[in-house]
Amino acid sequence: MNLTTDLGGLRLRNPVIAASGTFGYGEDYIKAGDISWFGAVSIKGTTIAPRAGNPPPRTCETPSGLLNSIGLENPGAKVVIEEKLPWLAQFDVPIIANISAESCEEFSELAAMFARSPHVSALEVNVSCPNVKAGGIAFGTNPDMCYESTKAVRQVWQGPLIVKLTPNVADITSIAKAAVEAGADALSLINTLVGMAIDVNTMRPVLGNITGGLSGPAIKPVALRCVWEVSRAVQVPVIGMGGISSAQDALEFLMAGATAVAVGTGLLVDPEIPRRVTQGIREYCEARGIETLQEIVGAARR
Amino acid sequence: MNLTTDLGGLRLRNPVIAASGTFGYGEDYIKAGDISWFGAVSIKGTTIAPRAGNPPPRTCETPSGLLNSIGLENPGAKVVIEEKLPWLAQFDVPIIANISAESCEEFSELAAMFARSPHVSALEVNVSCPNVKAGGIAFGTNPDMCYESTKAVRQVWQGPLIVKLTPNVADITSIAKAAVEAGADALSLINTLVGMAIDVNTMRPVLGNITGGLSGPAIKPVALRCVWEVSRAVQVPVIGMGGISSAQDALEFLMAGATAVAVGTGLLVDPEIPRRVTQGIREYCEARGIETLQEIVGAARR
Amino acid sequence: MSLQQIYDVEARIISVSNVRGKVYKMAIDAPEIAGTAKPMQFVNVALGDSTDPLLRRPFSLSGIYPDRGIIEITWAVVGRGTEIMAGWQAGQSVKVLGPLGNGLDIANLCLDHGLILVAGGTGLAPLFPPASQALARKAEVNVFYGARSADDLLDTGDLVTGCRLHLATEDGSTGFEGLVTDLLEAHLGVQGTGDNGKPTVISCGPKPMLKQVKHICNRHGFPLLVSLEERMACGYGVCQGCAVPSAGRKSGYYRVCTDGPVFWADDIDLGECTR
Amino acid sequence: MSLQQIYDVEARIISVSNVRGKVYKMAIDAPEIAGTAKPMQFVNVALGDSTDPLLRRPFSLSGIYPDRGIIEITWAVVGRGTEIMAGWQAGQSVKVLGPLGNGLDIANLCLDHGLILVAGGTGLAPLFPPASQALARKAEVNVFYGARSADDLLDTGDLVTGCRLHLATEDGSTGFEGLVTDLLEAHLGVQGTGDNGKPTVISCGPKPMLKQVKHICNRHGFPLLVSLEERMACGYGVCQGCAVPSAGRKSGYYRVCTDGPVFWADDIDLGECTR
Ligand SMILES: Cc1cc2nc3c(=O)[nH]c(=O)nc-3n(C[C@H](O)[C@H](O)[C@H](O)COP(=O)(O)OP(=O)(O)OC[C@H]3O[C@@H](n4cnc5c(N)ncnc54)[C@H](O)[C@@H]3O)c2cc1C
Ligand SMILES: Cc1cc2nc3c(=O)[nH]c(=O)nc-3n(C[C@H](O)[C@H](O)[C@H](O)COP(=O)(O)OP(=O)(O)OC[C@H]3O[C@@H](n4cnc5c(N)ncnc54)[C@H](O)[C@@H]3O)c2cc1C
Ligand SMILES: Cc1cc2nc3c(=O)[nH]c(=O)nc-3n(C[C@H](O)[C@H](O)[C@H](O)COP(=O)(O)O)c2cc1C
Ligand SMILES: Cc1cc2nc3c(=O)[nH]c(=O)nc-3n(C[C@H](O)[C@H](O)[C@H](O)COP(=O)(O)O)c2cc1C
Ligand code: FES
Ligand code: FES
Repeated sequence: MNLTTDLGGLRLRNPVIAASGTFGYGEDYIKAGDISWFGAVSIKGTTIAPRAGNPPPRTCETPSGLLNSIGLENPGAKVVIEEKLPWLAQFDVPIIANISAESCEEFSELAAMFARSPHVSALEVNVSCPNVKAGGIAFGTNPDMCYESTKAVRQVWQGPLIVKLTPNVADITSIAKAAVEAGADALSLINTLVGMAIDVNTMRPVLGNITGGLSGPAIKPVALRCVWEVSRAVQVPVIGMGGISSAQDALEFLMAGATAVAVGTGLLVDPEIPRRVTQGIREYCEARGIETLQEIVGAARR
Repeated sequence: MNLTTDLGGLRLRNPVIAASGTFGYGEDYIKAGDISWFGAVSIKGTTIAPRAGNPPPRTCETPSGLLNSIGLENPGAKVVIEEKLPWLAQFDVPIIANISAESCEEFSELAAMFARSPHVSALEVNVSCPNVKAGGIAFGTNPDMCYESTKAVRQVWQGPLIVKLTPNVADITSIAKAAVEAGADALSLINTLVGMAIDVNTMRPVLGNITGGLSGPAIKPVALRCVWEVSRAVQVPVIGMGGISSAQDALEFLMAGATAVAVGTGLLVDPEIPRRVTQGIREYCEARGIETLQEIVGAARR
Repeated sequence: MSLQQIYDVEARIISVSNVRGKVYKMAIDAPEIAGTAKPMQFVNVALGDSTDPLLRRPFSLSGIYPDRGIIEITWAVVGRGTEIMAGWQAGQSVKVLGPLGNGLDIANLCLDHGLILVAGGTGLAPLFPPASQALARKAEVNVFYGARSADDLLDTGDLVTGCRLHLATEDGSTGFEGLVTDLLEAHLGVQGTGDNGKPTVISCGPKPMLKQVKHICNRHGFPLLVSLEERMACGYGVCQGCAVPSAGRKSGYYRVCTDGPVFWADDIDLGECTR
Repeated sequence: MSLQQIYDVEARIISVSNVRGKVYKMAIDAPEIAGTAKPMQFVNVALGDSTDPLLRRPFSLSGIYPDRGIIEITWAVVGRGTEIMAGWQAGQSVKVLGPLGNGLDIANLCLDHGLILVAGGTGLAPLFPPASQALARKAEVNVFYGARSADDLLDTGDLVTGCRLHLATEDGSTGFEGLVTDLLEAHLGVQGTGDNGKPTVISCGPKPMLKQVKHICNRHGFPLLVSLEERMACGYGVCQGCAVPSAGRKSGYYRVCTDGPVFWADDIDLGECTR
């Protein structure tokens, strides 16, 4: 059975990707899990300057979900490009560089920096981070801003360009179309939903940053709906994510129209998930005589 | 301890409300639960003409959540006003009439019909139903449309006017402000998030209507965040709902800024919830020497 | 105020046993429910404190013992909820909401020409109580019961003695080899039916079986009651989730949980039903 | 490819026992972890198949037995996860990820002037292994251990014989009546400390206690290691959720799960820590 898939020029051995922010730059993952089960890995959201991130507490468990307010803690693009990527490249898994910025100029500068690295297989433009004040999600809730930021990256980056969208909008297809018009080769969806929790004993918000991003199985229905809507509205491939922790979850996303899937929160609970998901997809297909992944992609829409 | 609360002129004995669509018109609830534990009840979303609703399956369980695509099945305003409300009124619990329409004219006509009933304590304008094609959620995702529909109701209804908002927007405060400007006395939030599920065996969407509304504990973090944002942005009271099934859940909403709370999906799982929530709030307050509900409302913001 | 007819009880489990294969049976100490339940009503069983799984699960009463205050349910493990239940043990407590649904008023049925029960798989469970009530009224009770194989059959020993049991399995491991509806047709072909003397038929099981039973009954002019299953959220009438398309006079949908689960076959549109 | 140092094992539970009150202890058959774990490392324990609760729960290794391939954890029931674990039984299997965290390299510590361990509540659990390793190196080990009351104490019988145990309870039900830090100060006051001969101190427990211990150690010039707890999502370094503010040379945050849980007290800012 052929599990390869294509994301706007980026060919993957199998459709399971490590979601940005739940894999770091691989150094710690590699000690607990087997990186070769990934079709590609998306690194932690990286900015030009190093960021210390938000004050703790940064996570809070919710019913079937996780709130996080990491706040894009990262060592800055220079360190990532000079130290992290060359090390990560040794494992021969395509690297997707997830980038975040506060302006179009910054996006373009950041993309240009990564364009000079020989280790980046694709860029993932994060216009959907709910945990930073300036920039972040603002780019992803307005079609024009999404267009401009995508365009800024497109002009300096020739390789596969992925734009990562937020579900915190009334009509995700309009944002998706803007990204595609500006030159996106693929779309990642979804990033987290904005949420919060309150500690009734202290009467204070649980997270140091007050609000955070909701991920995990709780958001799967919303994510599936976004993939369903967007994959009908645009011609480019979609990477589906949000609550995937089993082959069955992944199959739902593929059938909804995703060309590949990413596992985020699932990796935090269980570093073995990519193997289980990949093997499970294979078993499902083989039991039904399905020979290529493409036969499943969008199957629920036919 | 004083549990009374005030929703823009509507005084409640206690802050726990039956959410619209999970209580019907009371006939069936009354057989399983004790209606007197509610501070008020919101009836099933009602339209001018009877509606048969969407094709089955209409529900699907998700991780800590429920997808529904009922599609506003209801017998129409005439039957509700002539048969359902007079019966329900005997229990002496304030009745909130939840209304849904496809145009401002319809909203105004519907409001006028309910205005003639002596049994309606408040109107709840549903500009957030994800399960009907025309109208529904469209009114709730655009500030201007929200303003117009609220205004249409305001012009024919003098009593307490509640507008029920959807979380499926980028900025819920802008919609909230529009509703208040148009004369809303209170806001209900949140209605369901749009979601879907796929059956990997049949390779088809589970719901007959393909997409549905996600409710239950899974959405609680999103709902809390909406209450937090909106209650800071407007001066009118907010009814918080989304995943409440315990006193602790309810307290989180009150502390986030809600003046009352509603229980939806929780009622489906457990008709006894209003008693448990009300008693639990009382115990919490008494253990801490809190004498009025108002001391808790918005406590996490101070 | 409440007009309580449905009880939300925290009840003690008296016993849980594995009937065979994936089929389990549980007796619960619930006097309020046992004292008021009618045949073919059901209960909604809470799975625990976790919100995943979230909803209660509906199960027909396979036994109602008002004198002892006990109800019994019988189920097959098909997913997470039924799997969790299979791990329960005597002595534990369980939250049960019931009795739910319209149930069957056996006194209102014409049993002069006998009662035919047609069941598939776990569909036999709700038919134990009506079988025993019909026999108590001295009616002739014929039970046609089919399953994939002998391993999937419920404990037919729970059928009150006096019923005539006709077994079918698809793989022929017990009884007639083939579908229970084929066995029913064969039986009716031999017996003949004439113009008068039409037995009442009650059927419960998978949708394709129900359709075929309806087809057979229509041909013979037998009045047919079917017990339906549909995905349920509340089970007690407030959510309108369990819609089943109507046929005949009413347009729109019925709710399986309150209008049913027992319907005259002519009142509902089995064709459009899901599952 | 993988550079496996952390094992995700499906392990058999050897025993679960209720130490006292809300405190439980569990032995797990996990040779990979037992064979490689260092003192003061921890494991992340999966709670089951449900997604509510979703995350694993971190627990320090209160016992490491490489020869028998066994690890042990000790916990207090404080919420849903620890409650679920209290219901587990010998023979069940459990998913455990570990060993996690930096742990303690006892060989690198100066033990010439003895080791002082200061623990509060369940904070004693991770100190059993270093206590026994230090004693094996012939160091003098003084253990100051406090809890609210006798009911909240761990099984101090698990402390290897040879340690000098100083007990304090807030209600005076056992040992010194008062805070363990008061007992420590009293002890140091009597003993005197002089200019040289500074024992190494390791402390684990609630944040206010740690702050007080840091204060005392600063005054006496004792080197202090603290073991921290912070809300964790992954426990193995990928999510950056377990941030603790740094002090001294590094700016920003450390990750408790990989940079810690053991830190030199001077490297972190206990003041700003939550909890
Ligand atoms: C009125 C009524 C009476 C019932 N009586 C019995 C009985 O006596 N014995 C028995 O074994 N089963 C009975 N069922 C079916 C039983 O409720 C389901 O098998 C059970 O809810 C499945 O739960 P699960 O968590 O194991 O499966 P899930 O993991 O939720 O689902 C597994 C499979 O079961 C299907 N399913 C889920 N819920 C329902 C439902 N409410 N109705 C039909 N199919 C469903 C799903 O589509 C899926 O294919 C009855 C159902 C109804 C509506
Ligand atoms: C490195 C490390 C080692 C630990 N070792 C032990 C140990 O040996 N024995 C022991 O009893 N406990 C230990 N803990 C704490 C233990 O992990 C928590 O008590 C447990 O996760 C609570 O789970 P719960 O589901 O019962 O509680 P929840 O319902 O999740 O929460 C109950 C309370 O515990 C707090 N809490 C939840 N998670 C954590 C956490 N990760 N750290 C601190 N507080 C938390 C919450 O804020 C809440 O107040 C350790 C924690 C860490 C980070
Ligand atoms: C702890 C954490 C950190 C994250 N950091 C990033 C990030 O830096 N950049 C990004 O684009 N998405 C980030 N995300 C979002 C995930 O990549 C993913 O889109 C989202 O969590 C939904 O998938 P999941 O439910 O599988 O986690 C983060 C998610 C989590 C849980
Ligand atoms: C089965 C079902 C039907 C609903 N019908 C309506 C409706 O008719 N009108 C409305 O305003 N909201 C309706 N809702 C939304 C609820 O009132 C509530 O806003 C939402 O479910 C979130 O609360 P919960 O998580 O407590 O269910 C419905 C929800 C459910 C689950
Ligand atoms: S299941 Fe809720 S109305 Fe039938
Ligand atoms: S808990 Fe994830 S990095 Fe520490």
